[in-house]
Amino acid sequence: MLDLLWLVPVIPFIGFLILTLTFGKLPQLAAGIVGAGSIGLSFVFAFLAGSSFLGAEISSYSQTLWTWMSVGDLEVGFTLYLDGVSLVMMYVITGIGFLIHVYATGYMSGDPSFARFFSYMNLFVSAMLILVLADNLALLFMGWEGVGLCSYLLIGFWYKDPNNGYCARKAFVMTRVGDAFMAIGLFTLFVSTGTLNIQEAMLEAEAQWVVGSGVATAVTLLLLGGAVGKSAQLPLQTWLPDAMAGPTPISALIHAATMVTAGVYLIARTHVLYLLAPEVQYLVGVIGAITLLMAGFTALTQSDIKKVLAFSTVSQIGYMFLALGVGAWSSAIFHLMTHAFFKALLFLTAGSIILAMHHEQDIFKMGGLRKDLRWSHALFLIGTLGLVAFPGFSGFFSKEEILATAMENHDGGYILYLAGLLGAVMTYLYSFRLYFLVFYGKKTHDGHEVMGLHLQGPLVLLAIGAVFAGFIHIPVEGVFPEMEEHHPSVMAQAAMILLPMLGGLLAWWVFVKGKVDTEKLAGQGFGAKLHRFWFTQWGMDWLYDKIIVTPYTWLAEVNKNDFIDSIYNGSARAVRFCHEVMSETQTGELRWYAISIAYGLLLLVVLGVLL
Amino acid sequence: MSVLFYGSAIIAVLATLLVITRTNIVHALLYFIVSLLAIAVIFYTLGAPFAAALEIIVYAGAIMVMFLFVVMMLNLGQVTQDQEKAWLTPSVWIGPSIMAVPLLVAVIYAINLNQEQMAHTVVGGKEIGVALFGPYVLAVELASMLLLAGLVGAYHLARK
Amino acid sequence: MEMPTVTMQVIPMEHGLLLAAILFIMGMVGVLTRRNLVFILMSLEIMLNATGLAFIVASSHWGQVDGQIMFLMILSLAAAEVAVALGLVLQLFQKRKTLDINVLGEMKG
Amino acid sequence: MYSNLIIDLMQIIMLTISTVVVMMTTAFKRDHGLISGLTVFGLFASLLTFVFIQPVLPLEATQLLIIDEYSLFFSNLIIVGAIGVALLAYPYFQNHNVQNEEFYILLMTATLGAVVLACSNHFVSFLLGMEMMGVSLYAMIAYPVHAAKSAKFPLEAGVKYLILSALTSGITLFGIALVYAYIGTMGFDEIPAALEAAGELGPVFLIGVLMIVAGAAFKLSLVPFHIWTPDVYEGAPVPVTAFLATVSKAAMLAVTLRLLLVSNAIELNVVTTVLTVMAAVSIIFGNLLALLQENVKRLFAYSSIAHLGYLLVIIIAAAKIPGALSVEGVSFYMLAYFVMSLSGFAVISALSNSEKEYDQLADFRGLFWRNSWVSAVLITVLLSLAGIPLTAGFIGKFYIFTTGVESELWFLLTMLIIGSAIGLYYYLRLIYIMLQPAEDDANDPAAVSLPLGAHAVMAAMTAAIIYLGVYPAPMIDTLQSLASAF
Repeated sequence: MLDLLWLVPVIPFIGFLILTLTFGKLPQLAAGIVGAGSIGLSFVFAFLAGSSFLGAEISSYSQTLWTWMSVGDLEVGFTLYLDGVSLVMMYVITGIGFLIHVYATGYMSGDPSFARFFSYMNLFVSAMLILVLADNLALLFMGWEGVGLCSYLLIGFWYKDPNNGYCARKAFVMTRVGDAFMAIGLFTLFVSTGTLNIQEAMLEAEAQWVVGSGVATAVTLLLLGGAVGKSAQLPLQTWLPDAMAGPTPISALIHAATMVTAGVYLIARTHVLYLLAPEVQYLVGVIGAITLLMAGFTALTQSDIKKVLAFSTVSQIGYMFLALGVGAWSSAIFHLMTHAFFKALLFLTAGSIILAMHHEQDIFKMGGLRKDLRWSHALFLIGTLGLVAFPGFSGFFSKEEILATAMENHDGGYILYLAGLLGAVMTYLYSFRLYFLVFYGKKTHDGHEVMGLHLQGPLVLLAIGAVFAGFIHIPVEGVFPEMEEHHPSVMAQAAMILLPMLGGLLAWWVFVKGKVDTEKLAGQGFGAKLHRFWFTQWGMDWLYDKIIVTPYTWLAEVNKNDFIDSIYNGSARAVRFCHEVMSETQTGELRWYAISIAYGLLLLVVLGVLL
Repeated sequence: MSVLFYGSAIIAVLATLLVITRTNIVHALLYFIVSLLAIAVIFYTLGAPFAAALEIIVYAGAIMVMFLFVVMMLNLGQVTQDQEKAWLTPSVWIGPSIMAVPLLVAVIYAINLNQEQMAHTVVGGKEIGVALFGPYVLAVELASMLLLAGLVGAYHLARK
Repeated sequence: MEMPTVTMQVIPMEHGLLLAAILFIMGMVGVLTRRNLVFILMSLEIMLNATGLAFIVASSHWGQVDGQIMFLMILSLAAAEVAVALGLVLQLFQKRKTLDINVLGEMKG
Repeated sequence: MYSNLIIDLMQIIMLTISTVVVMMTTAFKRDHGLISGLTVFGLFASLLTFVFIQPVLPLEATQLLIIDEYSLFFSNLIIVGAIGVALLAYPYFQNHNVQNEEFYILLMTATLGAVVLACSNHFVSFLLGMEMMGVSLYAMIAYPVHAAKSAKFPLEAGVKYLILSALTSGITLFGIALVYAYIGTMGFDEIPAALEAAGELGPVFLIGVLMIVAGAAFKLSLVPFHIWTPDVYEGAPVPVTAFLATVSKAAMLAVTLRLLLVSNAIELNVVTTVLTVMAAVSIIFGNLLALLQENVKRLFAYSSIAHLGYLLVIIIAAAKIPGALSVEGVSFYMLAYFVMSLSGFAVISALSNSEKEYDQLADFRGLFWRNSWVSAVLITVLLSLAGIPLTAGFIGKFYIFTTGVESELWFLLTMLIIGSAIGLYYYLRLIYIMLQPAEDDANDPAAVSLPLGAHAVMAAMTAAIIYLGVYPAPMIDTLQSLASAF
């Protein structure tokens, strides 16, 4: 069954082709069947291939579809590579992707561009699968760029609203900054190891590079740049909240479950390099820690339900980065998987709530919905419990693994651990704030649950996953170096479990009991400043303004014929000038043409005589 | 023989010079024919009597007559001659002529005069015929297609 | 291919080539200086004829027929080319009532 | 021997027979549809004869022509191009009320000339092939000259091409004469031995070679012999422009590469220097000239100058790397360029007819929203020309890089990068214009009913661009076997 692996990325691509080549003329039912069905089929093949991979007890499997090109000594193939990590990723992408597709057939029903939506979605899944199954750097980069393109297309899906176009462009440009670093990183890796094959490159690097050497540091830093851009970590995180402009299933699929975790996957895939550059690896953890705290605080101040979830995604990916930073590779992948379940559940349930509220997304205009939206309430609660890592829910197992490893890590891991613990408190606080604001309190609007098997069905399955995914054992032993078992003391464990719950209590106290007037607190004095500081992502926008925009405008002010500008403008002008001079030679006069040919001949003959 | 060669060469050069400087088309054509006849003589001195005959028959006899025919048909008379006089100002011809000098010098240098004299052999019509229908038979066939292309093209373009 | 026949008298190949080169360049100068299409065509014929001469010179130097065959091909080329070219001359005169090539300058840039 | 000879020459014989059949049919019954159908049929028949030729390769058909894997590849390419041109020509000339049938005879003779050129192994066949193509093209370019309302300036383009082409073929011929005078042979493969016999290289020989190079450079539109290209491309009817951009270039390139490699001329210092200068200048001039061009046909003309410059890099590399890789690279790039050009001109042709050509940039504004299919084809072509991955153009560029790096042509590679960067600008500019919202529909090329033949050409060529970009390995294998000819 393993030789069916190639069908996994190909079937969604065929779905994309069918949906595209019919130019949107396919009826909605057929488009839905093709769109969701292709992912379902892909999942079936992924399952078949995956189970025989696990049954075969091999550490990896490659399948060459064809040799793309072999020019001179270089040979690049379309080769798929399956091991424990890509297996997990493949399951997450096809499985959760399928559920989201089914949900989307209900959510998007009636949209005039229904088929276009699913064609982008299928293309995205195909590109994402190529990204995780790629055997060589070229293919990986192609998948990487492919998902970026689809993300751009899908954020700007409702292109008639210019704001959506702006958000799409912002996301595209910001991830592009990261991609540029990553492309240089991949190229450097290729040049210094002499191979495009990822596994070979890892072996070569291990054999050639010295720990902490310049090339290791440079390559890992550059790759980190790409990962940070794609996974919305500091300092390139600001695009993700804006990406919420797209339809909600997109947010669930791309901006929660799959694409944004590509950065985590990239670092896990190249973990050998990071082991050779310990400083950069620690930097990964630090970035994760700061990001998770910052995003947690920001989530606390948001009023848009999707933006709260977006910041919580940024925060949870911060946990994964933290795990990578302390060498808990498998925990990072584990958390990636559990997060995919509960975050997709939360987004899709939020989508149901938004549908029920007639496209209202402001949580302050919701409230008391637990009676009207029974289904959504139950599902959202399960998702929230998963998110806050409530004992017994999936998030609990993965997050605890991360924190335990961080605590035991001796090289500065303790600070990361504390940050993670504080973040856990914040997670309770903002999650339950969201939950209480939406479902408790005074009822201001009537909501009517939109029902349907293709809406609630996937949600129930996701909820089951959000509860039980923690018990899944991910088969990554052969991929990552052995980790010693961590057995934190009972006290530490209790602290890890109970302390964050205080955040939940606080939320209950504030938002249900109404003991503190949050509006008043945030409206004046120090509270207002703090609120603004948190709301603006710890002043990131302000910082950007100060660090980049102000000096830039200052430079522009100081020097009217701005230096940098004049390089760009100057070279553009020079090129244009050359063009005009050249154009003058095309006079249209036959005699001049003949003379120019004669001069050409003269030139050649003189050269021939002289040389 | 060498007298014949060098004499004809001088005539050919002078006649050609007159061709490119005349303003009357018919005069120019006549000078061209003179030049062609002189070259035919050169062919003969070089031992290529068959080529000499063809030069006269095809070039002078057919191609030049074709020119003459078009000139007559278009009735290019005095007007053209005046026009040509006006166009052929020194400013027009000096540039190309000066450019021609280094080209000529380079070619003369390359040709590298005063090498030892070599014998020439006469290659007559028979040998050419044998070659044409031996190793070069394909060339003959292809030349026929070339002429066909010329024929069809001319037929189409010359139509009113 | 070698054709052992009557050996003739002695004119250095270089002199023949020189004559061809002079005629060729004169033809080229003609192409560059004239504005009347018929004169340009005549100058092109001068150039072609000069190359024919060069081939005959070379073939007589090597005592081969190949050069003469090439001359024949050039002859047929000249005929075909002139036929098509004169067709264009007729069209030009019909459309513009002139043979001045300077009227053909509408496309540029 | 003769039976083999006939099989060997089957393609050429078939083309000749088809030409005669088309001409005879024209004499008896003038019917545009019938004649164009016959032409396509005849070309197809000639194409298919390669099945019979393949097993007996390689064989010299007299001293004039050599039929081997290499020349067969290029002849097939040429005939495919001619079929494409014939398919484009039918709808284009449909509203041309003057007799159209001669066009197809000329197309056949031009194709025959191109095939002869690609197969030639001797200067006599070189001359005949080149001129058969040239003479037919003079008339093809000026073909719509009779029409009261013709789309462009066929007369101007025809006269320009005629005079300049005759001038350069005179130069080429004189060069051949000088080479012949020096070494006493006109067969390509006899040149090295004859040169050895002649002793040291004389300047006559060098000047002769350079004059031949000049003639080839003219047909390949390399700077400084490029100057005819934009005007003739613009003035000729689109199908003929397509022929000029594809068939004529492929044939000339095939023979030039063979001549350079077989005669070892590529190893002459002078030749590499001259080619290097030509390549660098062509890349820069071509791209600069295309930069702000408002006419799409001229834009393609200038970009073809640049692309032939790129191609020249691989040829120059042959001086230092094994000729086989160079042959492989040149063939692939030419194939890619062939497919892209044909597809691009098919788009213009699909929107045009002999009375009105839509070739201004403004005509393409918003085309994507009016006719997504046609503009999708053009976008594919432009992306491929720009060398974006997963298109044929990318693999072609990759060859240039690989061969350039292996033979350490750093200067030319720098030029290539600069040129590609400028190129990206004007290719993307055209794409951008097509994606802009349409303004008014008064000047709407998509309103012209799109002809089936043009669709077929566009579909086939686009498929080829993507196929060659995604799965080039089989083609690369085929091309590797071509090199056995050298």
